Amino acid sequence: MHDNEAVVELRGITVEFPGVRALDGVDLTLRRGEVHALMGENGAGKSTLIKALTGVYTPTSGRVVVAGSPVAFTGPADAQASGVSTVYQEVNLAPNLTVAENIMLGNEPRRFGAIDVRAMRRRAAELLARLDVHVDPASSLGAHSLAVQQLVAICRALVVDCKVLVLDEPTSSLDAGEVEKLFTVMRTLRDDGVAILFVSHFLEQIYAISDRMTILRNGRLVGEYRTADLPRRELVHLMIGSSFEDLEKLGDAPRREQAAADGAEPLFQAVALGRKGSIRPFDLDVHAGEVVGLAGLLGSGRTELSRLLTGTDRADAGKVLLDGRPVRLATPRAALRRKIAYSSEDRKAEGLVGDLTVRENIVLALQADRGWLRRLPARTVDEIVDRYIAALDIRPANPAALVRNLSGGNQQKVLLARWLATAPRLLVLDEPTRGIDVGAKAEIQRLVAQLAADGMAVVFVSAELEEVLRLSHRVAVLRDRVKVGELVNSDDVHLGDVVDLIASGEAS
Amino acid sequence: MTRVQAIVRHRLFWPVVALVALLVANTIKNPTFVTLRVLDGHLFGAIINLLRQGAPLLLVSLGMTLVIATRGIDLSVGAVVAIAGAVGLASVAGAPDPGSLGAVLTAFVLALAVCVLAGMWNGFLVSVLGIQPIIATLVLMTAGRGIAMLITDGQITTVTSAPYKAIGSGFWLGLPIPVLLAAAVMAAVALLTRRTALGLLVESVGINPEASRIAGVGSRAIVWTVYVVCALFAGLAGLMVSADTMAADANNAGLFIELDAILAVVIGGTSLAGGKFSLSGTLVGVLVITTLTVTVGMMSISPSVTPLFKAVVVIAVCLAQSPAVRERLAARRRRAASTAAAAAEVAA
Amino acid sequence: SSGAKAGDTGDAAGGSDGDLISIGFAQVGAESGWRTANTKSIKDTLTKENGFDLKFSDAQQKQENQIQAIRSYIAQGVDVIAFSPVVESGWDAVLQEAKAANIPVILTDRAVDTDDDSLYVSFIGSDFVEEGKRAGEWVSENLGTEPINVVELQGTTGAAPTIDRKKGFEEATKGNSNITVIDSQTGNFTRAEGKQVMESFLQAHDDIDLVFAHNDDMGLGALEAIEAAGKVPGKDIKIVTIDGVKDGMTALSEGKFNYIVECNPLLGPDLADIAKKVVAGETVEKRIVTKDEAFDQEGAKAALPDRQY
Amino acid sequence: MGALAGVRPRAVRSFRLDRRYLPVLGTLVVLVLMLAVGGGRYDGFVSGRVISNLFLNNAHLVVLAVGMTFVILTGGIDLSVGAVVALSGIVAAVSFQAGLPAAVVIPLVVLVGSVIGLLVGVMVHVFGVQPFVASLAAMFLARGLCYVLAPESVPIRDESFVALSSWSVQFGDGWRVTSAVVIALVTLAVAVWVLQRTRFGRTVYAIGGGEQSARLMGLPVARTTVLVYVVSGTCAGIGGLLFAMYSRSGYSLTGVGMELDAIAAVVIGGTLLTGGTGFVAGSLLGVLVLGLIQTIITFEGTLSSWWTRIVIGALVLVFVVLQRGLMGRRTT
Ligand SMILES: Nc1ncnc2c1ncn2[C@@H]1O[C@H](COP(=O)(O)OP(=O)(O)OP(=O)(O)O)[C@@H](O)[C@H]1O
Ligand SMILES: Nc1ncnc2c1ncn2[C@@H]1O[C@H](COP(=O)(O)OP(=O)(O)OP(=O)(O)O)[C@@H](O)[C@H]1O
Ligand SMILES: [Mg+2]
Ligand SMILES: [Mg+2]
Repeated sequence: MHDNEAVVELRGITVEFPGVRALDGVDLTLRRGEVHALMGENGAGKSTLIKALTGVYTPTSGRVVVAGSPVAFTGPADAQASGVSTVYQEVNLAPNLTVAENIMLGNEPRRFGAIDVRAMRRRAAELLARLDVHVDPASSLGAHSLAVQQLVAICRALVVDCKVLVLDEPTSSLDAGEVEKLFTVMRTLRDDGVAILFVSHFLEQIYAISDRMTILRNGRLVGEYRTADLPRRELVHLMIGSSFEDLEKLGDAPRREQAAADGAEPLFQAVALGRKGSIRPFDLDVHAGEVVGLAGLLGSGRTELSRLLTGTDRADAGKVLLDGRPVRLATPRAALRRKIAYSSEDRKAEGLVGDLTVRENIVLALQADRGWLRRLPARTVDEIVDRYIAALDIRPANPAALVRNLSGGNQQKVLLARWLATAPRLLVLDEPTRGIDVGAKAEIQRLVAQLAADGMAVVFVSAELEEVLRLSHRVAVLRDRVKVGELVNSDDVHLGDVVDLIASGEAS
Repeated sequence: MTRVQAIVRHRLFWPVVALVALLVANTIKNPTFVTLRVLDGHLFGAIINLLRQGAPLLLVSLGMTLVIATRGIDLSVGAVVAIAGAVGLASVAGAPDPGSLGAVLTAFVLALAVCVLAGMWNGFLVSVLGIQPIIATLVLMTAGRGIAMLITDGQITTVTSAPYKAIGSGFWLGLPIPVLLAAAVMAAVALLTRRTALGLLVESVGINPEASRIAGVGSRAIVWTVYVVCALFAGLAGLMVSADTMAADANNAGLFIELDAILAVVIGGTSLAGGKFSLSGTLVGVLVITTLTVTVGMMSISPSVTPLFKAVVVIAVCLAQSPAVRERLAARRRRAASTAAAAAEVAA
Repeated sequence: SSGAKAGDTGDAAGGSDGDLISIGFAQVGAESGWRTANTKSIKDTLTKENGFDLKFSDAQQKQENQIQAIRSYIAQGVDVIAFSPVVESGWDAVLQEAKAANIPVILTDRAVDTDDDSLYVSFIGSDFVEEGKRAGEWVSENLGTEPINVVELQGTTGAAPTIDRKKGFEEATKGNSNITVIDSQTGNFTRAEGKQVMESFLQAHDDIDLVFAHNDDMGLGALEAIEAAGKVPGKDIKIVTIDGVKDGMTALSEGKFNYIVECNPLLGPDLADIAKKVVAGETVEKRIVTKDEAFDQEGAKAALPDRQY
Repeated sequence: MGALAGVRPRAVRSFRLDRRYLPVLGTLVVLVLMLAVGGGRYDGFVSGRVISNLFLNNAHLVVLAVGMTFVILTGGIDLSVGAVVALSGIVAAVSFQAGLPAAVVIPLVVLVGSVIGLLVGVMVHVFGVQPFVASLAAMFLARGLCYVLAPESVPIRDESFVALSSWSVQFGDGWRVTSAVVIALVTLAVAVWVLQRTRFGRTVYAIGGGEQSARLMGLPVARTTVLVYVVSGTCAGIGGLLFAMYSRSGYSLTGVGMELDAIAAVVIGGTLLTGGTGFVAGSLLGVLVLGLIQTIITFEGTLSSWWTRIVIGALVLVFVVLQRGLMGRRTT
């Protein structure tokens, strides 16, 4: 642990948006050769601080010092030119271009003024290999899952030799293997003297990688600490302001024994359901009051499976039975009418309607289901919205705020509120805890358990296997877009068993 | 923020300023501009005239607002205006007694029905076949005038029919019927979009179609409906236009009205990228454009300069309205303040 | 010309028609009732029975479409090309191509502006300056005995009829100091715009005595505007126009117009005549002015029953 | 955790890549189909002369469509091009009338387009005016200037200009290439190169993929957006020059609605109006489709004015529907 010289100093940064003071006099010091974690709850101001550093937002007051001299970056391009590379929260790439282009755009190798496509692909492939991502650099980015896109965004930041690397929740859609690889790269960079600013809601990751951390709460600085000196419970306490014991109680959500008796009819049955080029036909039963987890590697087809269950993609094989009767789920609308809801993993593109308010986003599905003629009375809307804002602790608790302006985690909560408001019988949650802070994550887990206890059927997808195991009664395992097996969860099923199943493809 | 600042910051502040400036200019040029007189119990005057001239444009723009809110665009409204006039007048001309109310009502219903068909056609191409709106409606924009000419056999159909003429230049309760009709339609649309959930669903489809689909919004039905409504309003406008001169001019009726309508919608603050829409903004936009046209005539400005004049007003309004300009100014102020503070700190 | 290959297209009915004269006609568009009548006259005259194989195209008021059509006629090897140019200038290149292909060109209705008049064999059409002049003369003689204020509704800016009719009217009235043109704006040859412009004229001036409109349609629009303003057209405000389409003649006979100078759209027979002569190798006159009449209210009543358009 | 390592390579990726070219291929297939049908129906339809004419008559439109492609790829639109064609034509005619030499007039004419493009670009980017409105304003501006300069059509008689415009190479049976066609094809080639092989070009695509993302990627969004309109304006200037060569005159009513033709050509060529996907080559095909439709109409030779319009509309429809069918349904 070396107390090197400061590369970036932020002093007294205040950022205001119309009606919101997102940051209030925050300081941050980033030193050469350290990994510095930026901690805080959803909406604490982490992303805003990063954007203030890189010139996306202009601070109302405060100053930014990079390498000893005060700067006011005009934007990411400017920041990058001064050696500050950033991966922003939410993937910000061009889905219409190839993977290689997304990595190299702006830094392409050129010959006689023209981009040297071959060299560009080669260089991109090298960077991808560094993170052990095996995708064709010539394929178009939009065809890849969010995880791959996230990795590509990281590659992009590594293209130039940077003095400062800023990573805003790069791991939220990665699984453990990817995270490990990212950490290896980060350590190498750190040892080369790069200063890394890192945001994550996974405490284990923070303790595994960071040397020092800065904690924010409600847009204010709580303090700067050495990671080694700060026990977890202390950290959580500083972040949230409440004690760790309260949290642990939440986190230890009751895991019920097998809910549905074996003889009971499943609420929902997928029989040989499949779609060419997407996922091979599979069977899946979900009982009322049951949480079925989906486990698998990135790209194993969990999302594809979820989409077929909910009519989001149209199946070209097999059938779906609801209460034992065959139903056709041709569109999400048809599914919703039968009280089947799907919360997509890509909340920016497929979840939220950014320019609508929190209120409108929450009631959207409910209203769509009622039809346009039967408008929800304003009072009902207020009731619903207030209830969910309180229940999920959405911040700011302002129903009239544009969802676009909410922090990532709070956006996720709004999305969740939308589906809960429709009171579904089957709720398919694809990565519902992505980008959510510890407190809220525990809250959501507790909520899922509670919903199941109240009789809802839940399909739960998460890149975090522990979470899946903790919550589900049964776990379906996927590999290479094939459902390879199913595990009935109990206290003596361990993480290793699932990993083995994923690796071997044989049920234990 | 003071009250004055709040008003200045309002989205419609600059369009309204432009409107008022135009009205004032007209009044200075010819003081009778603002006078209203009552003749045979009907209100007359330049302002009334202006409203009457703006009525068809308002109708078309209202439909266009909804279409644009879903991220679409309808280039065919001009052609639909022509078709409505052609069908309406041809039907009245073919009736045994063109002057009878029955014949006229039949003609109106027939014309509007044809327009609904036209709207269904556009909606089908856009929402079912998934053709880009600009091209989908370009088809009817091109073919529509041909269809109108086919109906009128290439002639300018003329008829005398008092009840028909009323929709263009009649009066009711002292006010021109087109103005009343347009106001009624505007009120209906406002009610329909803001008192039902239609507005919310339309906006949601316009902002993020895929997210809306997954949220169970019947995007297809909504997009389709919106095109039908747009064509229906254009049809109504077409009846007014044809009744105004009692002639169905397939070539020139509603020529370039789509551009004016889009302009009105945009001046009113609705983004062509879809999403949030503002009906009152559209109204202001329509008034600005109509007043502009009238002003050019009033000022006896040589026809040569008309487009220049239009360009200047449009640019002026858009620049003044531009959020970028204000933000830039605000940012400059902020930056100046922060560097001053920094300097003070260094000095200290 | 080589009659043998004369474009027997797939749809040409009935076997060999080598003895028919194939003629390509590139029309401006169908922008007015006048034009429709003009098209009808041409289509009705240049029929198979009369010995023609007509290829007709509508340029929709676009010069490029018209040039394309003429090029296509050259490619198809027609015997004669005829067209009404959308604009005056810009025809040299394509007419040279026609000349190089030995295809004679006949202009109808409107002239082209070129230094080389060997590019076309004949021009059939009205004399627009003369039309304006006749209107002006009538006004000067019948109404110009006391001071009158005139407003002018111009046609499309820059179009030949607009320029010429304005010029003719000015020439004929400039000697009469009683006549003042107080305003002049374009109404684009359409009824709706004619009405709109007239409304603003009425708003801006309260002393208008006469409207001179470059065509009937604008005159009819002005008529509506005058009536809507509570005045009597033909009496309070007099209306003089050019064209003589049926609606105009009707208004004239009803006393709502005061004078119409005809612009004859029935160019078909003249065109057929010239085309036959050209193909037969006879020399034809370079300029053929169509016979235009002029009508006052009495004349209109007499002529109206047998108007074809 | 070792067992979990590795993102698996995805299956069937190469197929997806091809999909980007599908719309262009679709356009090509339908174009060939139409040629075949036309050839079967009319004598001398598929001949060197007719195909040469197709290029000759539409050279200006090709250049306009090329410029428009840049704009549409960023998700914008440029309605001013038709008016700019008229304006630069008039500027050419008026300056020749004033006795300026071709060597001065030609660059001047193109510059007129660039300046108007710059104006639109600045309005769009710096002032955040929507492209539709900014370019509409520029359209009014250009039209207004046209009337101010010369309301009537002005012939061009400058000898070197006439020589340039009538330069052509004949070969084979009726095949012909004129200077205008050469200029158009060179513009096209340069555009292809710029879009596919330069940073500017790729940034254009990236902006179309998402402006906010492009900005966060650190790309020069501001400069590129402005430049794109300058490119379109310049192309309109060149288009105006070509049209002046084509008609050897300048006229204020030229090119009314030509912007719609250009937009239609671009869209028919497979470019999405939302930006980000499309190719210049597709726009060339789009122009040829429109030209072919016009050719079919003249060859048909018996259509009345109204049927002409209806048939054009119907053919455009048939075209896009066929193309859509070939591309298959996309899940939006
Ligand atoms: N453009 C904006 N306009 C208005 N408010 C904004 C805007 N951007 C952010 N905010 C507000 O600023 C606060 C801080 O948001 P920020 O995105 O920095 O949080 P975060 O710490 O990154 O949270 P998360 O962990 O959920 O990503 C939030 O209350 C958010 O609603
Ligand atoms: N070949 C493909 N065709 C179409 N879409 C694809 C393809 N491959 C991936 N996708 C998209 O990528 C997304 C993620 O799919 P993936 O197979 O990674 O699911 P997953 O197992 O849930 O993985 P992740 O954890 O990344 O979500 C899906 O939404 C899907 O639309
Ligand atoms: Mg964040
Ligand atoms: Mg997934």
